[in-house]
Amino acid sequence: MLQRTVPIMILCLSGAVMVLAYFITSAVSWSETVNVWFNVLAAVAYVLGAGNLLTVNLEKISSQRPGWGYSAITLAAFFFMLTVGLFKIGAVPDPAHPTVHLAGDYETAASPYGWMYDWVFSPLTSTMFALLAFYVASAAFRAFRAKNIESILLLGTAFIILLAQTAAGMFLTGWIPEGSAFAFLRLDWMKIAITEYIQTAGMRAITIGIALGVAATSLRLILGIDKSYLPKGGGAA
Amino acid sequence: MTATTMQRSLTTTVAAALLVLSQPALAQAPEAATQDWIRTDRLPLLLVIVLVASAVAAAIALARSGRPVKIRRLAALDAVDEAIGRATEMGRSVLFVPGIQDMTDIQTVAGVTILGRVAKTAAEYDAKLEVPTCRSIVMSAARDAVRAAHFEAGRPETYTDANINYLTDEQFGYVAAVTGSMVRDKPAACFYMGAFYAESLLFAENGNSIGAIQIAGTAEPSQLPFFVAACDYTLIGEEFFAASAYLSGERDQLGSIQGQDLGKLFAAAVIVIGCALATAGIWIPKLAGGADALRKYFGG
Amino acid sequence: MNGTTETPRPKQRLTLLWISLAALGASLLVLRAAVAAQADPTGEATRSLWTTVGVWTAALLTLGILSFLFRDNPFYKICESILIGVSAAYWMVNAFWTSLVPNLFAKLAPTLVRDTMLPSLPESPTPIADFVLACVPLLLGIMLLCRLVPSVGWISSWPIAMVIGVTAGLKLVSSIESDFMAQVGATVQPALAFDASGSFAFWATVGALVGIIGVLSVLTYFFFSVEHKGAVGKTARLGIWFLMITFGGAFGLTVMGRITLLAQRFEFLFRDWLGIGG
Amino acid sequence: MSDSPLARLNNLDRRWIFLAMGLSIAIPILLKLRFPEYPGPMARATFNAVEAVPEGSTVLLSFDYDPASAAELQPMASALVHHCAARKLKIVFMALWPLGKKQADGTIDRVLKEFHPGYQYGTDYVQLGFQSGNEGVIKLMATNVPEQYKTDSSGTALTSLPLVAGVKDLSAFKLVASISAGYPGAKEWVQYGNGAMPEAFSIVGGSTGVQVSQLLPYYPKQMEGMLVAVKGAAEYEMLVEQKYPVAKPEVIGQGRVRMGPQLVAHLLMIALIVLGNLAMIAGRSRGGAR
Repeated sequence: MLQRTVPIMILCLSGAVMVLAYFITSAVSWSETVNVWFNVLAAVAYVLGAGNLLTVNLEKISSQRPGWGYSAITLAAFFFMLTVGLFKIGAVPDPAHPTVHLAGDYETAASPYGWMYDWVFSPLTSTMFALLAFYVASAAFRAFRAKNIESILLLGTAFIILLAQTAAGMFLTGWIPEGSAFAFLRLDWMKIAITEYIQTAGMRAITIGIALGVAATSLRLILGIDKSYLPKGGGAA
Repeated sequence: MTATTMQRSLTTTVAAALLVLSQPALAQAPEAATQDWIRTDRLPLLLVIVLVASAVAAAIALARSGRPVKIRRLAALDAVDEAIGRATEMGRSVLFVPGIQDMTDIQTVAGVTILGRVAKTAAEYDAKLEVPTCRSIVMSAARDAVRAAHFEAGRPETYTDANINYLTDEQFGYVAAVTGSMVRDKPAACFYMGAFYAESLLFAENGNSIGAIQIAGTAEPSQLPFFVAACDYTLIGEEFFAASAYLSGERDQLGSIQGQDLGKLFAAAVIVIGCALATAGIWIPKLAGGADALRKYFGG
Repeated sequence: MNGTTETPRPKQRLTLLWISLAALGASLLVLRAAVAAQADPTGEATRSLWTTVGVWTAALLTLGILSFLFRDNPFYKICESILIGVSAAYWMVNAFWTSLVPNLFAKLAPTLVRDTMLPSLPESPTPIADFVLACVPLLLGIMLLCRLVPSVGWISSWPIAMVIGVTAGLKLVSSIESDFMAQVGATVQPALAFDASGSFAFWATVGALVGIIGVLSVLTYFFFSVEHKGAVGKTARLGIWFLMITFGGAFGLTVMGRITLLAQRFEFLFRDWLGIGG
Repeated sequence: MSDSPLARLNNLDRRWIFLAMGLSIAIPILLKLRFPEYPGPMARATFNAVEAVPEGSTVLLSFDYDPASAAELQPMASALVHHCAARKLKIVFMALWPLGKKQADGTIDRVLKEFHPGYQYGTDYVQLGFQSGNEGVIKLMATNVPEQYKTDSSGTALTSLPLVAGVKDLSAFKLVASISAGYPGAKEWVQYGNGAMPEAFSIVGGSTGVQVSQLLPYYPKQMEGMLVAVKGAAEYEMLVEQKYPVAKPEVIGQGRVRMGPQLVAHLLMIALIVLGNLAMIAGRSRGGAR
């Protein structure tokens, strides 16, 4: 009962309360309060995440599985960043309270934590992000093939937009007078027409569909019809 | 015994918290008394919510009463069994990515419920299922869901926590680790179900390069183009939310999908009537007022 | 199980290449730092030394990630390992200082937190209420951590149930309000358009019609309880076409931003690191 | 295998595509290639809107972005400031984003002081700086500028700065330009600035590529001109530089320099799509013959 019924009750009750709270004047701030709670909960949950990170990597190191050296690097980087961040090592003291070490600013470029952010974290993440430039190219080559009407529309639209994005578009069609009957052949015109009318309509319908999907999913959960989130059998580890 | 006391203490704490929460309101009681305690400005919204909710509830009730439930096939979901079967034959693993958001995003909740269904099939086939997560709480929820799936499949002994791991909260750190393990372990089937941002194409292109069958589902409109272009099957927006109900095969859940259709009918009706009124309003101003009122009601 | 003896030769050569590259970079680094220290005896040097080390670190890490495009290799794996460790810790530290300290510790023990961490923490007018409210997430957190103890592990599904319930409740309302209703309302518009002088506007009318038909046909595509046959099938097909144009357009519009990202990385490598093309 | 070369492209190692992409971005950066731009209607409308302001009038430039979007937006901001100064317009700078003030300061240093040394603080330009409040700032300025900004960014009272001493509300400006990376930005200026006094001034906006769809509905009715991302900046630069040349083109030519890799990479993408389809057709015709 404690393992199945209580969680369902908690879920139904908290869901229903949040729906009603939106309509009750004195309860409008509840969603903010709950948001703060969940941020704290997520912070506490890091104990689980960090624990898992440690277990997995320590296990790899101790059993000398292939690639254990990388696990050691991960752990070293993790503990270094965690230590300089939590203890604010090398932080710049707060001018108003120079005696309180932990009030210092640990995120400036002058502290080890800020240095790590500027020269390790940030270049790594932004280069990872920048890899997308390569993948859009390979995806365009591979996936934009005119196999049927649907794919012709997909690649045709992408083609028009790509052309219109650069000077090539104006070079090719810029000579068509703007006020003329053929102005719709101008690439810049086509780009605006596609984004403003067709894309807006498509995105609107997708959004309406998603909203209904979210609502139905929420209802399935609140009404206790979808119970797939519940654990079954023995204790969790 | 400990559980009951814990539960009792929980109830008292929650009650105390609720009391405290309402305190600011009590403090302002003199003015509050003269004010509405209900947000009357939000009543139109309440009406629409009740309408949508009752449509879903009615569809569920109808399904329960034994009325046949017909749902069109979703190719992406029919491919789930095939993809896992193929992975089993090839002796390779199955990768499931539940998005990069926390459980506070309903897409992640939907992703984890789909994970449960996928895990059940994987357990039946005895395929290895890898679930890297970007959040600690998602890791916990995913472990619960996969363990439950193994129980349902009648193979609790094959479950292990070891394949469901937290990596890092950082979007691109997570991507680096998952794409790295993709090219090393070469899973034969990749599922991307949840909230995705820029990483969608990074996953999909790397998955393609290792020859995996890729099935994606997300309600993040900006990432749909990349999944549609680069994956074998994509659940688009609403289809993604219908997927977990569809895969469950339960009458109640399938009924709720029909409820969603009623909601779309309602939306289409409002749009048709509204546009007709607005068009007629070009000549008959009174009707244009009707269209304006409709638009205003919906906050458009 | 000793994998190294079976490692193919080309891989070893590649590793050697990376190691020698790294060694070369490091020696250049030391050289440059030494020159910098000599040229600037005022103490500014330490600062610029760290910036130099930083630029070099960032450049090598950038190259390491880019090397993944060629193939998976030790250099990438090192970058990946560093990134996982650093970023996991980064978000944990972030959560500690922005969430745990101000929203939990400061509520549970305000005096202690004021003395040790947040001297500027204001006095709360309702300390007891704050304390009780802060106990809720603490309790939820403890219950979640119960999963570390097998005998009471089941209790961890309670806070997860609460998170899911609250999310479901909040999203039910917000999706209907800001997505469903707002988008339906925005679609309501006249299907014919006339310009200011009262004459028929052809393209604006086409645009309005496309907008309305597009929304309706895509909605038809999303119908689940009707097979896509006959008139419904044709409308759904039109809906798919709208979707494909939408996606194609979005794909094309995203490319520019992605190229900017890569251009910025290259600019960093060329200008800040190699000092060319500035 | 005796496949035709085109059909063999179907099995192309994607690393060749990566290499081509890398080169198409790296080479234009290294060589600082600048290609001619063909100004589109939006850029020309923006240019004309600034040209239409009578000489000696005051314009308001709102810097509503931060360093993260500077790559996309700084080129157009620089060109806009140069354009206004070349037309001898008085400029009032402000920011709705906390870091926007820094961006404006940088632009003043690099463009105004560099190319227009005659511009005097207080009489020719004023930096109001950042104030929090998002669209609230605009709303209050629409009725009462001195109430929102009692001093400029360095604490000098507005009454002692001749340029803004007499300013009551937004109608004192003939043109308002918002270079914006999101909320609050050009959209809010249209809704709350233009909405309050539709006839008093014209609005032009600069936007990032991502959020352009939010602004499209307002162009060209409420917003007379609009510059979109680096591309819009490059086109606008072209127009400005043709009429008002500068000694150091690298400052006012940033948009076009940044468009170099964009043009080459976009053309590469287009070529890839064409190649992919040719390869498919070539492969298919062989398949059909078999």
